[in-house]
Amino acid sequence: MKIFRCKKISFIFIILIGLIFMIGGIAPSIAGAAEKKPVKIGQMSPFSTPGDPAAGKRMRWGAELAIKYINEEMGGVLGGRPVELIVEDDSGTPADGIAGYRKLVQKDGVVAVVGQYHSSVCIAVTKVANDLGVPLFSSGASSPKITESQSPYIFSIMSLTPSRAQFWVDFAKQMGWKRVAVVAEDTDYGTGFKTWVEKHGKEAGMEVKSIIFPRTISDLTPMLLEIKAWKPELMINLGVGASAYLMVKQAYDIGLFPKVPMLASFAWPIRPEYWDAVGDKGKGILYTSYYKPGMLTTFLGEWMSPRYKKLHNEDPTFYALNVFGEIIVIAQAINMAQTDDPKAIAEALVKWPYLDWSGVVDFKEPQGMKWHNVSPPHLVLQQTKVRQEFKDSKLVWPPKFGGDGKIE
Amino acid sequence: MRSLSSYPANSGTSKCKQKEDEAIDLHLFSQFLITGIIMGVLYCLMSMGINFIYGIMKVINWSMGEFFMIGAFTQYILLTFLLGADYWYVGVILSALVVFILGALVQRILIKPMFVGIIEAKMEYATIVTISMAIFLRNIAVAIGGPKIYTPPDYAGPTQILTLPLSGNRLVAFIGALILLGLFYYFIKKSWTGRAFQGVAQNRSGVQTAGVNVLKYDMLAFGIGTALAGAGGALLAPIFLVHPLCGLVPTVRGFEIIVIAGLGSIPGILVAGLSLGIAESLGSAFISPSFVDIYGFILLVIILSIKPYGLFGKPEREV
Amino acid sequence: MDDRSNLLEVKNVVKMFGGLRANDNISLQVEKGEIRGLIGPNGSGKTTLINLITGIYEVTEGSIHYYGRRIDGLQSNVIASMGIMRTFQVARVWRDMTVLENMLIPAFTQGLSRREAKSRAEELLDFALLIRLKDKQAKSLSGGQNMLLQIVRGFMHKDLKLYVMDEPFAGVHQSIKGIIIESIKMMNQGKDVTFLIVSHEMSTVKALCNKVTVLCKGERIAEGTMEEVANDPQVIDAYLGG
Amino acid sequence: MKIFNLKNIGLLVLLIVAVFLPVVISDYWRFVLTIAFFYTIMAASWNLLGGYTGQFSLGHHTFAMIGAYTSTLLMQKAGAPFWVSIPAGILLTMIISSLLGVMCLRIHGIYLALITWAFAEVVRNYFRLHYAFTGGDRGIDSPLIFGTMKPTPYYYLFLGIAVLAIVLIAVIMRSKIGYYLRSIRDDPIAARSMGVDIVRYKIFVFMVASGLAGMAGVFYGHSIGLISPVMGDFNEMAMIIIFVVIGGMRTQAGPIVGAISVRYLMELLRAQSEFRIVILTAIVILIMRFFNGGLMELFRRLKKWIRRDREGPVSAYQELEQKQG
Repeated sequence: MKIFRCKKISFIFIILIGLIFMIGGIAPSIAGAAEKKPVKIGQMSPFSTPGDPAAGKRMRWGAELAIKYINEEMGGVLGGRPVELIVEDDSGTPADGIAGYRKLVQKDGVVAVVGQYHSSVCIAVTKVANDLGVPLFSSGASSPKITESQSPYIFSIMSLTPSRAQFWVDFAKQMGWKRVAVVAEDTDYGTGFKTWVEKHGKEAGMEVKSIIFPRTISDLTPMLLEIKAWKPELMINLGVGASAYLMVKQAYDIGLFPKVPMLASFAWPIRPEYWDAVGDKGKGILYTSYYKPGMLTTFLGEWMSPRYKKLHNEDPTFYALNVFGEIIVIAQAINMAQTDDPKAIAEALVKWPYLDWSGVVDFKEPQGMKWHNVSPPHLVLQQTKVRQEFKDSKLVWPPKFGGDGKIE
Repeated sequence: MRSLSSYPANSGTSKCKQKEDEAIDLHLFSQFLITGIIMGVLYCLMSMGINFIYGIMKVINWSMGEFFMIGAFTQYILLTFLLGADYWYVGVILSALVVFILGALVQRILIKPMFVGIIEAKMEYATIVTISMAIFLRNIAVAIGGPKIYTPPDYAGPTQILTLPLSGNRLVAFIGALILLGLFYYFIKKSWTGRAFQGVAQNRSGVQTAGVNVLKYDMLAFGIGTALAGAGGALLAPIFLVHPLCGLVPTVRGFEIIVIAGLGSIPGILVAGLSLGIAESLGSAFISPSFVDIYGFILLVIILSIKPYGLFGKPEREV
Repeated sequence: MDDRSNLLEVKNVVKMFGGLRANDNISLQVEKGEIRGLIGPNGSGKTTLINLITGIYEVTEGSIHYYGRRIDGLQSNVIASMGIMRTFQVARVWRDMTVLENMLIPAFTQGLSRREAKSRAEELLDFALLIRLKDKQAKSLSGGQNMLLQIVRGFMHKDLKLYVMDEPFAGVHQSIKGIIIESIKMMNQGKDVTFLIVSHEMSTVKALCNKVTVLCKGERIAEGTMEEVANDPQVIDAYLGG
Repeated sequence: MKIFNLKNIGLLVLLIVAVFLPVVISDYWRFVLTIAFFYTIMAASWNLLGGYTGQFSLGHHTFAMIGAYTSTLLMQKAGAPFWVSIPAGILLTMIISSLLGVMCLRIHGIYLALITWAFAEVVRNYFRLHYAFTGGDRGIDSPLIFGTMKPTPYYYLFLGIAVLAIVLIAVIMRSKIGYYLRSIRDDPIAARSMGVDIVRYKIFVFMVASGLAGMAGVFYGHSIGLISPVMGDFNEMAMIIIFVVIGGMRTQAGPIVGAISVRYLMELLRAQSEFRIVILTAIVILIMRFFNGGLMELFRRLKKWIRRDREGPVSAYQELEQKQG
């Protein structure tokens, strides 16, 4: 539930976990488990419309690297059994998701399913997971309703909507901003954040104005004009994909940005395609991230990032890293459980802490939405130059990681 | 560098503030209006193609948005790998040409059989085939184009129209759309081929008996209609960005416009396009910008309940 | 009220299409039991008048009465149920349905039971020599057979009073034409059905109709027996002068 | 017609197979078939509306969505029990569909397609945007009718209502109304002139088809456990059309064969998920272009070929001549 980020403690911890993890890998081979039957892990993500195929494809790239890592670097699981990835499409449709999960579990015999992205699908599939008892990982669905179900088989390594919203409100409060505008897409992602920013903002004594726009929009000018007339001090950009870039571009064109700082809800401003889309207009954007290059990530993250970049010509997205990390966590849990029985793996997941790309994950079982949820830390960074590399971004917030609370 | 806001606290007499608000509203209003008009003209381009094809062949091309998308992708590829940023206008023409050829081919292979006596239920056939084609092309684009979003380089720098600061791209697209619409209108009204098209649109069998090869004109018309969408895609590429679903909104608006205008009416398209653009921005200004997708539909429902065949449309003579 | 003179009365009917006067102030009376011919050069408004009578178009001015009751403005299915059937210039049969099914529908709409309708349909098809084709789809029939089917389909109405036919003889084979004429005569004499027939074929009209009405450019220019009309200078002018 | 002819016995055998199938297949396939039955109802009812009657509606999926949301929202927000919410959901779809039907009466053909499409988009956008009430894109939990996610009871439920819907459609199509509906599609002007009250039957068929879709939607929601605006996505409509066209438009078995076989194919193609919709739409285009009639037409030709019934159709005209001669 909590990740130790302070350098010293976590460094020791990581070494410790690494040791356990190696022993876990070696132990079964000592025991002489000779079968080399592959262990199957499922990824179910949207790969076709009406889902968001862009997200699914990137997560798949992360998952493929994870399989590669386990088979090549870890030498498989349970003493040399290779890991196999089975990919399923949920097309963003709950019924397809249920069918896909059932297929993965009952036909393919996977030990865990990662890659859930749409909250609607994830909530529906969680109900089946309860029956079938195969761990289900939410890798991109941020609705608190998912973990609030308290299913023993749902796990999420994801910053949930309320905590990220709280983080933004805290950030705005520290910067002295009293008027915050939220422009959000009409997906669960957008509307969820809108609701929670409004709630937390009100508690912090701020004025929040929020506008929802349709996901497929191509002209955000009317919304932005209204925002401009309202004179906000911070604008939170809750678009995903094309609409996020369009918002930056059009806000610049009507003179809203960069006069009013804009905060991106995740780290899309580091992608080359962002700069292709917005050009010079995108300079100075703030964005939310979960780690900063140069900050301590684990050797897993160090292994993955450059390979991903080489293969796909962009920095790994959070979701890709997340799926990568989750599969490796599952592999560790398989080793710790010393079996490929899904129920035992679910128990093992809760019992011990594991290592993922960014640090240590430790699933705890408190009441409420923090159930089986590991939330990464949040940071606010700024792109101060055009086409700035991720590693050169300016860290703005929070101070405990070295943020100076100033924007350019 | 600034770490704290310089925004003034809410103070001053309420009267003064109210006046200020009104001034802002008027300013804002004019901005909304200008945006509406610009978007309206851009949507017109889209529906002109749909309308033209309908006029000649009595076929609604549901896959128009995908031709728009293909136009945008072609423009991106041309500008990035062949032409370079400065020759974007050449790119627009070439993209339109590519889409024209593609459209003509599609017509030759899929739509033509309707008119040589193979297909019985024409409307049904055309609807099913073009809807399938739309989904086919869209998913092919998802599979090939991948999750990335592409953008060609900007066509022009930022400018200002009256009260509205505007991106140069948008102005270029606006002017480009006007030129295209003008050229199209000139072509239809003045050129010999255009007049032949008018003849075909009015009386298909009559023109056929007069010795005009209607099938050839069909192919040309489908090509021209889709090329309008393709040129639209190329013009709007830096504004709408290039991705598999970028044709979705223009198609939806295109259909709304032709339903409002009534099928087969060219001046109707302009009126409906502008009123749709304005309705959207006024709805955004006075009600809520969130429902921007719905205003067009509301306008459509109102007009259809008064005039079931649209503003300028006429029911076809049936007997 | 005198039943005979009032079966169908068209009073000063005007029909406008945009700026075009397709029917201009036409009046017409058809008596019960009559076989009336409606002739005129192309574009003289004959089909328009039929469409007005059967409720497919709405009249712009004037009125149409049937048994003294106003029928303009009624839906064509209501008019049909009052005993007015019609045929179309280009045979409008239901192409994807079989010949028998084509026959059944007008009977069903008038409340005939399935068995009654079927026996009646078979009887009529037998008369029209279409019985062997009864299970074929109508689209496999020839043009003339379709016209014949369209005509006998109208006879399925259980109390048919007025039968309006639009060019029933156009482009049909000689043998089929014979059947059509025979059926018209039979229904007229046996069942007292009144006919209003639009045709170009003067010889057939002459043989069949006791009285003809001539339209030209949307106006009624003459009425009378075929001989009377044929000698009318206006009519000759209309046909020759164009 | 005899009751125990070969065709009816075949149907009975199929039904028995369907009833006992869950014994031999896994939960996964039971669930897949349940969804296939849902789409069977959707496809069969759209075939009644768009195929037989020629009311080319592009808003059929929306009625399933309206039904599902009505019933679920009634339960979630007003605490209504199943026996109230389910009929209410079906009733509301019938009311809305007949209103839409009245609005669409004056128009036909391509305008009907455009307007029903616009209607579908409005409804979907409403459910997405009014998220505080409808749950928006995340969807809303729909109480499970059997209280479990195990697919077996839902399999029988959907088998039952699918059979019900198919029988209802078959009865309609064999009645006098069926004749009227076909005549309306074939030639509405001729139908009116022959006394068919097309207004009445158009509304009737709109109401019945949408009511069936609404019923399927209501039960769909209560068996998936969660409904989201994806139900109203245009993709769903395209899928319905794909099922009908591949199965065979204007045949009674076509939508059933189409829905079940295409769903099966889609499950087989799961590994190529990006391309399965591409493949399906390509098949649809090819069928429309070269082989109008779909699978049922294929079966018919096969049957004909097996029976060696290769005698070409006698020209109808020749036949008449022969008779006269």
